[in-house]
Amino acid sequence: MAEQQQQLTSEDIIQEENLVFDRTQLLTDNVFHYCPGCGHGVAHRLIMEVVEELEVQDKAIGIAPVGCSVLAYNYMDIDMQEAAHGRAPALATGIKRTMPDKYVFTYQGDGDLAAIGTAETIHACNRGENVAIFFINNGIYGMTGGQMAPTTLEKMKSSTTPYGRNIKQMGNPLKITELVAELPGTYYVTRQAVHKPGAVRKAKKAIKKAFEYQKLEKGLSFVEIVINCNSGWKMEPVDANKWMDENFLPYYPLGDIKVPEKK
Amino acid sequence: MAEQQQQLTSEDIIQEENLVFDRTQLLTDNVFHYCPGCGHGVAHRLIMEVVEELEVQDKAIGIAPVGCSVLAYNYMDIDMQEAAHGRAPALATGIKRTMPDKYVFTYQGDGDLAAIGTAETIHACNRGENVAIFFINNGIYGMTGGQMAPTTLEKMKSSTTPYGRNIKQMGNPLKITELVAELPGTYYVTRQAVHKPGAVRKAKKAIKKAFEYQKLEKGLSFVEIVINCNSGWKMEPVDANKWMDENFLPYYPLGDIKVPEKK
Amino acid sequence: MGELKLMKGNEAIAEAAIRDGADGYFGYPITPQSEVIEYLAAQQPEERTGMVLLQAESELASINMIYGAAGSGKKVMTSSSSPGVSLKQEGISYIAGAELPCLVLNVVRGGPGLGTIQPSQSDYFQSTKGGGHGDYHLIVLAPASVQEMYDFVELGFDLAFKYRNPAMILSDGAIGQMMEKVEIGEQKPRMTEQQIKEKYPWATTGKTPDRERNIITSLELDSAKMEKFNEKLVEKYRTIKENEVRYEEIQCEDADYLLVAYGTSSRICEKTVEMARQEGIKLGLLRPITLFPFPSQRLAEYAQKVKGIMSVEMSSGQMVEDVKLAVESRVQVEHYGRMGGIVPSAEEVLQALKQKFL
Amino acid sequence: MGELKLMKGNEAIAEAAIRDGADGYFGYPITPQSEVIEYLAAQQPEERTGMVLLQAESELASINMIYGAAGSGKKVMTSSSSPGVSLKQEGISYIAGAELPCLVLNVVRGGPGLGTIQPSQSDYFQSTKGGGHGDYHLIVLAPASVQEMYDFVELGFDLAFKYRNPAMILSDGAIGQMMEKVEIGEQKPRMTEQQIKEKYPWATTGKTPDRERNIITSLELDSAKMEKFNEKLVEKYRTIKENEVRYEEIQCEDADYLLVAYGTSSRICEKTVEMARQEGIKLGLLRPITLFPFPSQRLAEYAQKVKGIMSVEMSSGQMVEDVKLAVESRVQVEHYGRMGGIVPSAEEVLQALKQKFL
Amino acid sequence: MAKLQGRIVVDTEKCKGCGVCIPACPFDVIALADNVNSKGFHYAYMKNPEACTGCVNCALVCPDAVIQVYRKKATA
Amino acid sequence: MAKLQGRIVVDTEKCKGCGVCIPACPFDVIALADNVNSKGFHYAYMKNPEACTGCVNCALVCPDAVIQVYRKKATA
Amino acid sequence: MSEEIIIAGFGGQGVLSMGKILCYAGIVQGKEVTWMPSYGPEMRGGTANVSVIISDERISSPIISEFDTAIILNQQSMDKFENSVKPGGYLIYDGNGITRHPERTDINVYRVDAAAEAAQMETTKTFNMIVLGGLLQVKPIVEMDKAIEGLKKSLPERYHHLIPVNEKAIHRGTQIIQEVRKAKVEA
Amino acid sequence: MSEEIIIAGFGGQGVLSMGKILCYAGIVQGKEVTWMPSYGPEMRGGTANVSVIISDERISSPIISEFDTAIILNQQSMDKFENSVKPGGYLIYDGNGITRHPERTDINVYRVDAAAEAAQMETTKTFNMIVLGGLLQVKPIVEMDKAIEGLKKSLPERYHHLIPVNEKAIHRGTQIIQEVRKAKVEA
Ligand SMILES: Cc1ncc(C[n+]2csc(CCOP(=O)(O)OP(=O)(O)O)c2C)c(N)n1
Ligand SMILES: Cc1ncc(C[n+]2csc(CCOP(=O)(O)OP(=O)(O)O)c2C)c(N)n1
Ligand code: SF4
Ligand code: SF4
Ligand code: SF4
Ligand code: SF4
Ligand code: SF4
Ligand code: SF4
Ligand SMILES: [Mg+2]
Ligand SMILES: [Mg+2]
Repeated sequence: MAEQQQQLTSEDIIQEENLVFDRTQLLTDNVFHYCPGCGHGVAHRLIMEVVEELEVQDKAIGIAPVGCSVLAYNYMDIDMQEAAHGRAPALATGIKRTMPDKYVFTYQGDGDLAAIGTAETIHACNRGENVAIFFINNGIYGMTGGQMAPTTLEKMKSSTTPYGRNIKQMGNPLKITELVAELPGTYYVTRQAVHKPGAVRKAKKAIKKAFEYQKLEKGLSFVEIVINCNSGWKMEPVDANKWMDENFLPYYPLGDIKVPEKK
Repeated sequence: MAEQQQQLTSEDIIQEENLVFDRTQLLTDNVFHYCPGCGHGVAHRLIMEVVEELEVQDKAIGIAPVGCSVLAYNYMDIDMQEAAHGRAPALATGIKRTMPDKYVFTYQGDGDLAAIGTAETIHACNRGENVAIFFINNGIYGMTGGQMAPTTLEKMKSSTTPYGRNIKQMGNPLKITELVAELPGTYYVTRQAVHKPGAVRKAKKAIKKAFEYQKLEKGLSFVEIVINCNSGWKMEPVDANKWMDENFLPYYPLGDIKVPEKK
Repeated sequence: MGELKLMKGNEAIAEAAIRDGADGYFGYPITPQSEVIEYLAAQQPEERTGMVLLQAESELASINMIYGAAGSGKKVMTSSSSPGVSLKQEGISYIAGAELPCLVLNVVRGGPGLGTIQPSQSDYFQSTKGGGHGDYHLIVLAPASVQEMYDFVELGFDLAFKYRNPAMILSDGAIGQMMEKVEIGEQKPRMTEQQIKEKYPWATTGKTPDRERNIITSLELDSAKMEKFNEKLVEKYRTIKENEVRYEEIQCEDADYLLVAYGTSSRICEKTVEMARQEGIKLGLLRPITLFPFPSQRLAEYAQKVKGIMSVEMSSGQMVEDVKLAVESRVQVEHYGRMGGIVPSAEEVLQALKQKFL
Repeated sequence: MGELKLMKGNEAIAEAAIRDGADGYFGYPITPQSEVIEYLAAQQPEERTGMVLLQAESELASINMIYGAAGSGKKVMTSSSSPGVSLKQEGISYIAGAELPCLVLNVVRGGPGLGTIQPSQSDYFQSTKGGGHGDYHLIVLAPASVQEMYDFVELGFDLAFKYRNPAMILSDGAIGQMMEKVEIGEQKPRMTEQQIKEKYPWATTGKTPDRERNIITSLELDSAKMEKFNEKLVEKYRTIKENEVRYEEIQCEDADYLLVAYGTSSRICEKTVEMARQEGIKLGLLRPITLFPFPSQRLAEYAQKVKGIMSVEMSSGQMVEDVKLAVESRVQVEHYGRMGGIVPSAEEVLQALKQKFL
Repeated sequence: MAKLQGRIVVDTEKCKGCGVCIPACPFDVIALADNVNSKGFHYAYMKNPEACTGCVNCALVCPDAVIQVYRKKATA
Repeated sequence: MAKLQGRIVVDTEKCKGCGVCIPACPFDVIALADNVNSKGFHYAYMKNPEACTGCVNCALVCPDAVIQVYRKKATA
Repeated sequence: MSEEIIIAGFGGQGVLSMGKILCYAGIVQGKEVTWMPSYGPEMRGGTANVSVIISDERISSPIISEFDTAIILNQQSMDKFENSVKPGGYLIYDGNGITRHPERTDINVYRVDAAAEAAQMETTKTFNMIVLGGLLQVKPIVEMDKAIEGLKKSLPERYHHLIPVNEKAIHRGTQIIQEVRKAKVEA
Repeated sequence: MSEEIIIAGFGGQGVLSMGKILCYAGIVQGKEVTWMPSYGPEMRGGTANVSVIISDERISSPIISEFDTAIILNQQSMDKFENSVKPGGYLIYDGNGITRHPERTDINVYRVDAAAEAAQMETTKTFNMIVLGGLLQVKPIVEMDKAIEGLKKSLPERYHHLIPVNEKAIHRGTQIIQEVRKAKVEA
């Protein structure tokens, strides 16, 4: 049997010097407007943690999309701009080209990036704009009430596919991330998730790389982050994460898709 | 030595029954407005020959782009519509969806299809619209005076890259054809040319396949046809075709990119 | 009498499209009008009538999808809300230039930019003067009830086909989201290809030996010909102005003062009229049903009789310009507006009227 | 006096942008204005001043690129012609809603749709009333010479930054393509980041400890706040109307009749005035230089004095509405227009004037 | 041998009771309270605090970033 | 043995003198005329008609589709 | 006769469907109706409200700021709408989660603890029907059988098996008010 | 003084640059100038024309339909512009490719076979300069040395080595006219 451990009291433990995890200072105090359990919050936090760790708050400029994360600027304590639906990569291009020493990133949903914004996405990637794109894939249009997104799975229900996505009629779930990986302008392309501790750790590393490569002027880093939209999927958050593991991630497998050949 | 052949006179030969090649009836009598030596004319002719051979004039609906071939409807003796710049695949979708028994095709330049029309191209392909896209790649914006296109080669000069396309600034030549081949909605993807007799024969076969697959409701066929824009390239037509062989086609190699797994 | 249903304005539009025998709907979600496509998706119009439904990749794509289908003589529509309608402007201009019939619904929200998703009437100029480039006009219908949302689908299509001109239903978030009682009409059959060929000989249905090829285009490089075409359009708009003006008059006969308001604002103003009458103020309401053509002549007639006219709009003052142009300074014209998604109350409209005229 | 050069209007715009110290140009080719980007490409502004040049994938992308850069306080511009400008409407509305300064050039061609590439003035409504959604206005400058194409770049940027509002240069194919003598100004330095931070504290240049984060947005979900913002815009436009009206008067002092025309039309009308005067007709020309704000007040003054006003436009009659709104029926207002890419001749304008008034 | 002991502090007013932290905890430390906060959410709490090792897993997945984690080495 | 002999007929008024047909001909049959047509183009003609086999190569590449090809079997 | 009602609470409490049932019932009785919801971006939680007008005549403005009756289901809504009830009007609220009870004396206030009641009945989803029953007892805006018909019309066919339990809840709501009234009289 | 000129021919004949040189020369002489081209989609072949005004005063309309002088280099342009020359004005044309020669008698017509001349000089690219020389001899709109300066200004630096051969062509143009005039006088 294990020997008896000293049992510390809460008071012993909850002391400033023992604090091992705290909300990053770069998140504002505003409460996220997201639904309970929504992955946007984690994605926000990780980006801000990276900005904090790299000490680039004064050089970071974020572009919020039109989508649930439209108000991202209420939470990220950095300079931000709100793009028109789908055009975040164009804004990022305009900013980065005129201020090459900034760290510029977009934060975009799957409707924003892979439907209306397809041209801007493809061409920013193809030009190899030296920015980071954080692509938040929840397989649905969260903000507008759960309509089909380009990434919605076959047979998956949404408010515009109430009987399930019919491939013949609605087309195929679009793996835009694999697509942009084909373009010479992308330097680093990866798919991550944030629904489990291990996934969160990896996602953060990926985000960090995206910033570091930007510093090295390597071109475009494209980091997909799969999250649940429990509201749009009409599930409880924990169930949604489970459904994601079982159904979504098999189609959109996690991991690096394009990594720099040599560093 | 070869035995002496009977030498026929022109009068002997030029007889209706000996006619082995004639301008297809499905080209109107209008003289192409294209520059001398421009490949658009051949591409037009081949499509009309196929429509004639398949006897589908009364079911064919073509979409002209905005580009040098904007007036394609002056030459092709079928019902046609003129799209807004880049939107031909959207028009094709609207037509084909509401009239599934027609043969619908778009005819689009590289600026039209791969720059402003990127989103419409990708999504029509991804949905697997049961139409044909004829993609006329001449590496430049012909109509507007020879500006850089997405497909312009590195170092290639154009009126917006007078010192040659600089990849760092202007991005990479975009292989949109390889890209759409990655999408599950495309059934047949190929790259052809029309500057040499052999190439013309192959291109015509590809065009024919595109129509046949449409009949079989196989989804989207994407036929790239590389042509010269001697005017935009600032070369004489014959030189332009040679330059194409030596410089353009190595980057955009001819041949099938995606073929039906089984027929 | 047809079946009575409780419906949202957006749903009424969708149901009306199916029942009117529309051939297709192509759209992209945006608040406050996503119920149009959602209702259609739930209804499976493919099965009900064979009507095609497609969620496009964008507003640009959807307006161009209806451009294509309309060119083939199909009865097709799209819908969106303000930012999405801005994206459609090029396409709308093309459709007007190609003289094609189609229906575009704008469930207006407050702008500019992303603005607010709450109701507004700040897209009046865009809709009536041509937000796209070039000299063209849409036929613009302004429903003020869910019933009219339903009815104007048929009316809009009819006018669009009659004049080969795109028609717009200019609604707003309040009418789109609100539910009212709607009398539903009979299911009309969709037109067969044969019927289309006969009725719309210009349509690209496939060239047959009995006719020349049909070409749908807005391009004309020869300026003399282009001007001729522009003149033809001007003439068409003149005819429309002559024949298609529609409006409703509420207690106008003996009015000393006139409110002019459309859509949601007109509903508010109806109440204002009631309130004013109770106070003994002879107030009337002229509600333009068509914003283009605008009921200028009727207003000019009233300008001779009334003591003041107030345009009430959920905007900083757009329709008021058309009111002024109509009355030609024969009577004082004022504007009262709210913005940002705020709907004025009947009380404040009355207040404003008193302040400006009494 | 600065250097004299023979330049196309489009080239003058480009050279002026470099010399005014612009930070970037983002555009997409379209006739008749592709010389803007071509001239820039030949000049390699990156090397001359560090100004960024990018051929975007579309007009949509380019307007949003300048949206981004403008949000960071950069002096940026785009240019296009009618169909391309229609595609920019959503972006323009966003920029107006985010209150960002930038410059958009429209070298107008005839519409609707693909229309013609020849000069036209049929985008007046789109430019001055808001082709995009929502209540907003651009500051609209109408150059009538290549020199003004050059000069209005600086003026446009200055006004844009002064009011944090997008400015538009509304030109046309004739002025874009024509060459005239241009006096070129000195090269102004581009602003340093430090200068931008000081002068434009709202710009997203990276949050430093000494200030709150900067947010560029046009979104406001709270209607009360959104309305406040709309009112702020209305107030801004009022200030602009008060302070920034610009026009030129040619032989107006003693005029019995007045032509009102801008841009290319005004050049024609200048000649018409000469011709009329030779015939003893006291004709004058009021040339609005700013179309928004429109010189309404000056026109109202003339309305007291002259016997007739004719608006001459290469359109079916758009500016004439603003003329009418300005003169409030105090004098007869007529319109004379050509369309489809046709520029009226001075002779026919005189003819029209006689027909309508004499 | 040293063992790590932990505690989490949940900002109960901001917790949305989504429950995502619960399966993330390897030691079944967390549960949702029967009580609700002013927003009506059943917030998370340590039903089993002694089991906590301060591994931060819960904090990593918390969508609202409302978990603080403390950790201390306990000597045997 | 049968040999194929050919002739081409160029619509000289519509020929644009681009010359693309020339290298396409395996038998060097075609050249551009010194004369121009009414559009000012030096149109194509058979400088060497006997060499033509009627292989249609020239017609295949002609951008303006202005070449007709005739072919006949010549018996030895 | 025209009745102007506001129903307000959290999203998910069935606020909107309560309004729909009233409207459908009104239609069945041959009345004019309008149903005007608040709307916003899609997020779980947050508040929702709908104003319903049921009238014998054509309804002019569907957007109103004063109401004959308010049904209030959370504190935010109480703060927002208590003062919008016309003098002499009715305010019905669920006490669950209410921290500041209504204070007006110029209106008729009824408390229906429907949430608690529904929990007890083990059919939390019928919470809103209990409230509706309460409303109809307080103020018979529509007849009870028309309300049931309205319920049927507003439910898609596939949910029709739920009608009995919802009916029961409506009746429970009327009972509660009867009890409350009795208590009031007795007090 | 104001001179209104149309120069018209095929694209590629140097029509536009001829106009530019005139304008630059005008500027050097302190005059006002406008240069208004026809424009269309980019295609080889087709016609091109430019109207040039050189004036001592501010130029009102740059778009004119009657000209003091027309320089005409192909048949299409002849058909289009012959009648646009003001009575008493000048028409200078190259005979190459002209099937219908000008018929007006109320204007001064000069034929300069510049194309043939340029071919002879083996500098076909200077064709337009010969025409320009002819124009300046017929009508000294700008001074000859100013025209040479204009030529320099309108050429990018990298083409400045071509100036002498162009100068030569201009002078050849003036000679031709002198010869023509002489011939006329002698005839
Ligand atoms: C031009 C335009 N079209 C449509 C919309 C409506 N709209 C807002 S967000 C959105 C999609 C959001 O989905 P996604 O990008 O996946 O983000 P999520 O909400 O899922 O995070 C849409 C269609 C808009 N605001 N603007
Ligand atoms: C919205 C819009 N933008 C730009 C243009 C101008 N434009 C016409 S054709 C064209 C590009 C043509 O290039 P491509 O598609 O490659 O066709 P090509 O002429 O080379 O055959 C452009 C930019 C336009 N007509 N409309
Ligand atoms: S709707 Fe979906 S994406 Fe949006 S906040 Fe809710 S769960 Fe997240
Ligand atoms: S410009 Fe180029 S693409 Fe256009 S017709 Fe000429 S050669 Fe062909
Ligand atoms: S994950 Fe965070 S918000 Fe969700 S229940 Fe746990 S502590 Fe609360
Ligand atoms: S820190 Fe680790 S052990 Fe402690 S509650 Fe969180 S997940 Fe559980
Ligand atoms: S290819 Fe055709 S157009 Fe060209 S030269 Fe030969 S025949 Fe003439
Ligand atoms: S048919 Fe063959 S052989 Fe004859 S000219 Fe043509 S290419 Fe030459
Ligand atoms: Mg999404
Ligand atoms: Mg091209």
